[in-house]
Amino acid sequence: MIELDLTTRLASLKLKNPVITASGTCGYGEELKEYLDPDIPGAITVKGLTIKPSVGNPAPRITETPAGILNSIGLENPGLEEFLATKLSVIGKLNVPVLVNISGHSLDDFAFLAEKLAPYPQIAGLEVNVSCPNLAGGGMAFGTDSELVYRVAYRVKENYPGPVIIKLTPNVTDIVEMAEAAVAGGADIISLINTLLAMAIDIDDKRPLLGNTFGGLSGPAIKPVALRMVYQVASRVKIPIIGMGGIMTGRDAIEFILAGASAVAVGTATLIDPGAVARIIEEIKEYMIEKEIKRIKDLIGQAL
Amino acid sequence: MIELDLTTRLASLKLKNPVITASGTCGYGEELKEYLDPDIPGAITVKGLTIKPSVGNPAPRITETPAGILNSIGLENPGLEEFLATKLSVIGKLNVPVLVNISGHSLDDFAFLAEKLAPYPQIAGLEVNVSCPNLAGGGMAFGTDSELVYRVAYRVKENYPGPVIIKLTPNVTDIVEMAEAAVAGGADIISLINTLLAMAIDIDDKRPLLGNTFGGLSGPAIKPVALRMVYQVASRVKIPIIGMGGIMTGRDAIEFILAGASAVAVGTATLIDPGAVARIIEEIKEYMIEKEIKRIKDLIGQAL
Amino acid sequence: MVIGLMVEVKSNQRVGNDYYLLKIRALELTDSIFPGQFVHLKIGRDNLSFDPLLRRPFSIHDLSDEKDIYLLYRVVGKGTRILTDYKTGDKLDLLGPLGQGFKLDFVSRKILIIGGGMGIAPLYFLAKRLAKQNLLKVLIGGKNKEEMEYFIARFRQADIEFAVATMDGSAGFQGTVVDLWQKDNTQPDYLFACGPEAMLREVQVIAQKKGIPGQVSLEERMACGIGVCLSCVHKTNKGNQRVCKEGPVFSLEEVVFDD
Amino acid sequence: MVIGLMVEVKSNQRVGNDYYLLKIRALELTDSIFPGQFVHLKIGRDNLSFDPLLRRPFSIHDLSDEKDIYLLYRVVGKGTRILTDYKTGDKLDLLGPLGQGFKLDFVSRKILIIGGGMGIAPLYFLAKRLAKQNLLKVLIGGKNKEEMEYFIARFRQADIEFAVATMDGSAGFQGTVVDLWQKDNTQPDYLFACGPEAMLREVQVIAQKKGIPGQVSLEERMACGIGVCLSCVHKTNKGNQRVCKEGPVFSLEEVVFDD
Ligand SMILES: Cc1cc2nc3c(=O)[nH]c(=O)nc-3n(C[C@H](O)[C@H](O)[C@H](O)COP(=O)(O)OP(=O)(O)OC[C@H]3O[C@@H](n4cnc5c(N)ncnc54)[C@H](O)[C@@H]3O)c2cc1C
Ligand SMILES: Cc1cc2nc3c(=O)[nH]c(=O)nc-3n(C[C@H](O)[C@H](O)[C@H](O)COP(=O)(O)OP(=O)(O)OC[C@H]3O[C@@H](n4cnc5c(N)ncnc54)[C@H](O)[C@@H]3O)c2cc1C
Ligand SMILES: Cc1cc2nc3c(=O)[nH]c(=O)nc-3n(C[C@H](O)[C@H](O)[C@H](O)COP(=O)(O)O)c2cc1C
Ligand SMILES: Cc1cc2nc3c(=O)[nH]c(=O)nc-3n(C[C@H](O)[C@H](O)[C@H](O)COP(=O)(O)O)c2cc1C
Ligand code: FES
Ligand code: FES
Repeated sequence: MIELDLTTRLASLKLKNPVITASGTCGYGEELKEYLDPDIPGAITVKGLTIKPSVGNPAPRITETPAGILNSIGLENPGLEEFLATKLSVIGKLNVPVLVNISGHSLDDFAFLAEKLAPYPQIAGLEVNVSCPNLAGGGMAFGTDSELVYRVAYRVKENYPGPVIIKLTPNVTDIVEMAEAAVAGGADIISLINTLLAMAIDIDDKRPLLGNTFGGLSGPAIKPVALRMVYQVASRVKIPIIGMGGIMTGRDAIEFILAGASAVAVGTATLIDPGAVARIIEEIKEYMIEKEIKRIKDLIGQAL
Repeated sequence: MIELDLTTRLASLKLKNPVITASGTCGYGEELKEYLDPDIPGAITVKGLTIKPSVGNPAPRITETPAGILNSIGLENPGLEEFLATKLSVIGKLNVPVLVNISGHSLDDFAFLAEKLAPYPQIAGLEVNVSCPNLAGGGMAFGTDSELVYRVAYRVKENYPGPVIIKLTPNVTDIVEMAEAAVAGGADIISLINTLLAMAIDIDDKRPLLGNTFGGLSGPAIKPVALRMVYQVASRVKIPIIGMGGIMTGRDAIEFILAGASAVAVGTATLIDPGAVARIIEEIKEYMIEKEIKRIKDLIGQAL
Repeated sequence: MVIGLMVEVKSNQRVGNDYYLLKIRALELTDSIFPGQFVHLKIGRDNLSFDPLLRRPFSIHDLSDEKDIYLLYRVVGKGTRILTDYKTGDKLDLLGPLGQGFKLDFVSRKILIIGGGMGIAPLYFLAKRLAKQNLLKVLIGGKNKEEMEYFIARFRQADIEFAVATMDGSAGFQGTVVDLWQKDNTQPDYLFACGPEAMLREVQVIAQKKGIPGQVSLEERMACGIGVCLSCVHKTNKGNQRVCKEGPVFSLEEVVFDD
Repeated sequence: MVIGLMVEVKSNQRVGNDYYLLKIRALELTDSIFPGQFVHLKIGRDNLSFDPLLRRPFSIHDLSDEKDIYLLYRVVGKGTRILTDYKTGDKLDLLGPLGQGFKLDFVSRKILIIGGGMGIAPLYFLAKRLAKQNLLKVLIGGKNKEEMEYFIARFRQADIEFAVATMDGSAGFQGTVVDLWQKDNTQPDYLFACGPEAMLREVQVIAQKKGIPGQVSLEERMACGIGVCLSCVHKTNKGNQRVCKEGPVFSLEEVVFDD
């Protein structure tokens, strides 16, 4: 049996394996512990945090679509103050790097969150979600305007000393332009993709099924789009990428790594199989053994 | 039993029912005839036509993805001359309106095709595919630049007296902007959506699975995205819409109609069930009977 | 790590117009199951298929003497339709029991149980447990006799006092189950309710007026079923609560119903 | 309208390491089936599920005396893996027979049949038909003995002259089936071939050198299987041809292989 090396690097972060829990699908880590040993993932990304508490969107907030799920949770979270008071100690107990996913409705929101989270060594890095609407800019998401992506990255970097991940939205014409803007703004790492804007209609009620009309599509249905974006960005950008979107199996994870991702995140899969992250790590190992690949790092970008 | 009225209108076109075959998935109509009576669809849209013959992309050109298919056929077609010589008589024999889907790599290509197809009464209208790369403009698709969408629509309208449908690509930040540009250019009807740009990787070969690297994702996987775009465009634009993307059942078709489509097109479904169009029409009727809806027109946009 | 358990279908029978009774063997679980809890089933025989994707939640309807679990389900969509194809011996991937069940420490009390439609499914299990030591009255309601027949037979068999309301009057009282309660004017010490939200809202209003405490079981669309995704939250006077984790059973007083 | 036919699985047995033999009852079709044609199967028991989505093409491997169809399939991915779960009595949605089979009007000729791997599946049916009136020689090749065992047994049973090549030499000649042909230097009047593209390309080169006409059966990824989508085209000297419609069998001379 060959000795497998699953370690990977994301800028200054060293992960013992490349499989991360995706934001919004693992609570604050502890909620999963009955099903997934919290020491297993390469890192844990907690639910999106905003300055003020948020109750999220009206019900229904979720529905299934073919090989996908459509959610409109809408960033329900306790807000910064409560997060610092109660959740920081929870994540402090975890033995793996914890990434905090942050969201805002103005550039100042992002800068403020970055500054307030800077002091805490319990946090391994920030993942900046630019999919939310920019209220000052008429409500289009930050992540759809490269100038804003640049500025968000810049403002967060200015205020946060640790690694900064910009998490891009796929709802754009040119994902490479957005990734390049994030790099120009100083991002250390890029996450992609967030969910695809989508909807479902209830034909009995003759109206949108979700309380919020629109929602985000995730799961296997979007994997081919996510993979394309990772491949495009990896072809053009030098900083490491966390690939995600529909990863259900080790083989899916390998596709993303071959497309250029240095690590992957698993979201929807956990909602169906709470032990998915552990299973996917095992399946990656099986592939490596079968193909006689010793170091996962050697696979990164091999399909480019 | 109530008398059902399935007729619908697309600008000057009257269809006996709202279910159209989507371009590229029904050949020139006759290829399907063993499986689908060609008198049944509301209209037939033939494979994309270019001025010169094209052999399309290298194999493999297709693969399956979760609840979707990824194709990179790449506009293989006999070219205008051969089309006029051999296919025109084929479609002339059909008893339903035939829409010809056209593609080009420059504005002049579109104008030329429109002019050359103008004389033929066998053609009920043109569906203009703006998803192909604009060679003069560095290779980005026409459909990703609203100025170009406007110009394509304008040049085709200038040269073609019949109804002009602009078929939009979903790979854009703002689909409404593109639809508005098409309207400004004079489009009579909007089709949406074409396929989502996507890819798959063969993890045994460690390279992209399709010969062309990228392909277009269609089928049920994309339905929630397609539906969202139809809903957004219908909320803002007054001209009729042909909705498509993952329609497999009558219930799917009803979702699109409720979202604002005046007709729907069925693509991928036909590749699995060659009689899909006929089945979907029956399923629409079942829904109408169950809900006691007499006229399909009364459902258009009811979820807006 | 408690990952989904593969359990065996013992039977899967049509017991009403669009109702099925599913009996599954899951000995490992039955001792830790309480009325009001639910299980989360992965439906779809081809476990390589991602459609359907999500698990489906179903309340525990009953436990057999041999400790098999009964679920009662109505066919409404893709998942439940596929579930009807399962035969004796087939395997199902089950996560559970999940959620907080009814709090049950009642002795010698006058208890009212009100159920509407499929909301009656978990109440049957509850009623059986409570009937031993309390004075029980059950009111159930539905569209018509056909929908209620199965429940009527079960409650009759269990020898539990009950009354029925149907919208079309084809069985019992004509009207909603809340109308029935209003009419028969039972004044219990405590009540339990499960059913459509509109019904629960009315029950809350009346109970408040009469000063009757109680518990309700709520339904929301779910993804994970284990508290990580916040899909299933419902408004309460303590803010949003997760139906899958803090619920599905809540105290009647704390739930906030939108109108 | 010939829509997919629901056919019954008569048996589905493992007959090799990752090979299965599927026997299906489709009396309506068997009289119109020719060697080289294929059927297009919708796999997935839950017909409400859209994953897997596409049909899967399989060559006719044999017809039984009772006119059942045999397919021989190797488990390679999602579809074939799910197919292994089918049991006697289960139903499958079948479209076919599709495509142009081998042209067969040969009498008293010296015929060579060359097959590699799963490409041997349709050649068995072909060989049985041709053996009656012609002088037949069959060469088959694969990775190892295990892969070839099933075919060896079948050809032996059918009393057809054949020789085997395996890459590891565990059965017959060590090397490719083309090497075997080169070595044994059979000089037929006509040849038929099916197998991986690399093999067919070599066969074409040699046949051309020796002036031997023939037919080959090609494989391409397919969507519709009925000629409408242009997924499956292969280069020929007449331009792109659809493997599902003009093929899968083409004349050896017309096919253009890329290198
Ligand atoms: C805690 C709880 C207990 C339940 N107990 C029972 C029971 O004992 N018997 C029973 O028949 N039903 C019960 N339900 C409802 C049952 O879960 C749904 O009817 C079922 O999920 C529908 O699945 P489907 O695939 O057939 O429908 P589809 O409409 O195809 O499902 C699409 C999606 O919507 C969700 N969904 C659809 N309807 C409902 C609903 N009413 N509630 C929640 N999610 C829904 C599905 O779970 C799925 O994610 C319960 C629901 C909850 C939340
Ligand atoms: C005309 C024809 C006849 C065939 N006859 C046989 C036969 O008799 N026995 C047999 O074992 N196989 C045969 N094949 C190959 C067989 O179709 C594939 O092995 C099968 O489709 C794989 O499906 P999967 O879901 O297991 O694999 P997956 O890899 O999960 O399939 C993904 C997609 O790729 C396609 N695909 C994958 N491999 C192939 C392949 N080699 N050829 C074509 N499409 C592929 C699938 O159809 C599907 O659309 C034939 C193929 C063709 C075109
Ligand atoms: C229920 C749910 C909640 C999510 N919440 C967040 C969030 O708070 N912040 C964020 O950046 N992404 C969020 N996401 C997006 C995921 O992190 C991930 O980018 C996306 O779902 C694609 O991956 P998947 O297909 O593996 O789920 C959420 C996704 C789901 C399904
Ligand atoms: C095999 C294939 C070929 C296609 N060819 C064309 C084409 O030539 N022109 C075009 O505008 N769209 C083409 N399309 C896109 C479809 O017409 C349709 O817009 C898309 O597939 C979404 O619908 P569906 O999910 O029902 O397939 C093609 C799609 C497929 C699957
Ligand atoms: S369903 Fe995920 S939190 Fe309740
Ligand atoms: S598979 Fe569609 S044309 Fe051959």
